Amino acid sequence: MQVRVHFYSYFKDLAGASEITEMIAPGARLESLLQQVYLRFPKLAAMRKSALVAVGVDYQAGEYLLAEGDEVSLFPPVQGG
Amino acid sequence: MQVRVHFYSYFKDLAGASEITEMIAPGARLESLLQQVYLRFPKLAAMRKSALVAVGVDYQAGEYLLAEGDEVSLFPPVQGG
Amino acid sequence: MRRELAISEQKIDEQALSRSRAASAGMGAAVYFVGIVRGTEEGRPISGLAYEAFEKMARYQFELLFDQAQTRWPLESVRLVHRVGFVAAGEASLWIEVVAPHREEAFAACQFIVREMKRVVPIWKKAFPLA
Amino acid sequence: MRRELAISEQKIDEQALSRSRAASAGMGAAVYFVGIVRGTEEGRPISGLAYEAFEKMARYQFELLFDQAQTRWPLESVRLVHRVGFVAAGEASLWIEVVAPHREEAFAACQFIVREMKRVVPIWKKAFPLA
Repeated sequence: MQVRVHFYSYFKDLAGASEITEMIAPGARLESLLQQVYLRFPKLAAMRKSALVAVGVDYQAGEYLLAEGDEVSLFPPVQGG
Repeated sequence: MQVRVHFYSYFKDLAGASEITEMIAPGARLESLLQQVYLRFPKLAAMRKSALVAVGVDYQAGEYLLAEGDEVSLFPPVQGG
Repeated sequence: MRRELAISEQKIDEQALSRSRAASAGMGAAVYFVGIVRGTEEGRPISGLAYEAFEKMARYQFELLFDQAQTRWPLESVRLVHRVGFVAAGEASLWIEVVAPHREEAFAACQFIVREMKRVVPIWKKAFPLA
Repeated sequence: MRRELAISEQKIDEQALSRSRAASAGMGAAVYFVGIVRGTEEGRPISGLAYEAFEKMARYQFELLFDQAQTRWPLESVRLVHRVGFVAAGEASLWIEVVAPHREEAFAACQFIVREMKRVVPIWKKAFPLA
């Protein structure tokens, strides 16, 4: 199945894109998707320890089960204020 | 020697005056003056535990040595804000 | 609890905002936090910061923080404005107002919101070095 | 540290005050506390409070608090207005602004000043019950 992955802040520059589409196996977990993304974008992989990950508008951990149509977002630590 | 004693807030009502003059012995301590004042104004005496005492613009304790011209102030707990 | 949330490119009009404060008869305290863009970033002079938000998620995360604040303290209202886009040094990037019966809860809730915001609300900044 | 202190019978003009805020390039935070007269005192509706100050001592004690705040935190400015005389319910009786490099010290100093004020600054209030 397909999921869209959005990048924010300097993660956009590291990926060279603001969003991409990834093909994943049905019932895949978020962590599998992230491994796929990090393989494709080594500069992002270097940031994986501090990366924040959301599905829709909620933060999610690696065990989250992805569903068709999920919008995943990957971004660096937030800096509002 | 003479010192003036000022009352604020409801201490004015309890004393029936906003200021008085007391005669005290030269070199008297603040606590002697207060005893004198409390004897003269029993309604104030009932408030002595919570009363705040200043000489000029500084808070002072009972052992403070009074000098000619000192302005003493006696008032209830403050309530600004 | 009354809530107002704006994520906006407009300058923050603190005067208009404070003029529109509503406080019912039991309210004794209003606490404000204004975040101002400093003229330096990591020791170097800057002209300002450009803020980027993942707006849909930012709104949702702000609302979650307001929910938590409302659960923890008896608040009458929380209003918050965060600017996005370029904000010049010296200008306000963030404005928060908390109205409550007493000062302790107003201060606590205001500090909670700004602290948690910096942990969970997806907004980022980019410094513009002075040419 | 810039200081401004007013003890005044005039209504507090929060808009004019905030408009006159000065913050140099290193300042990132302004915290405001506004104390509002509640519509009740000990459970009974009131029309307002009359504040009385021993003004000379109040000014001196406020300055002592500003000295202490300045020693404890790196503050750029503290401005404070306290009303005296009759203040109607719903109106501001106290306005404090603290400007500092970071929010932590601005919040801490503002809370310190209002808390200590309620301990040492000779100002008293008297409730006017609603007729």
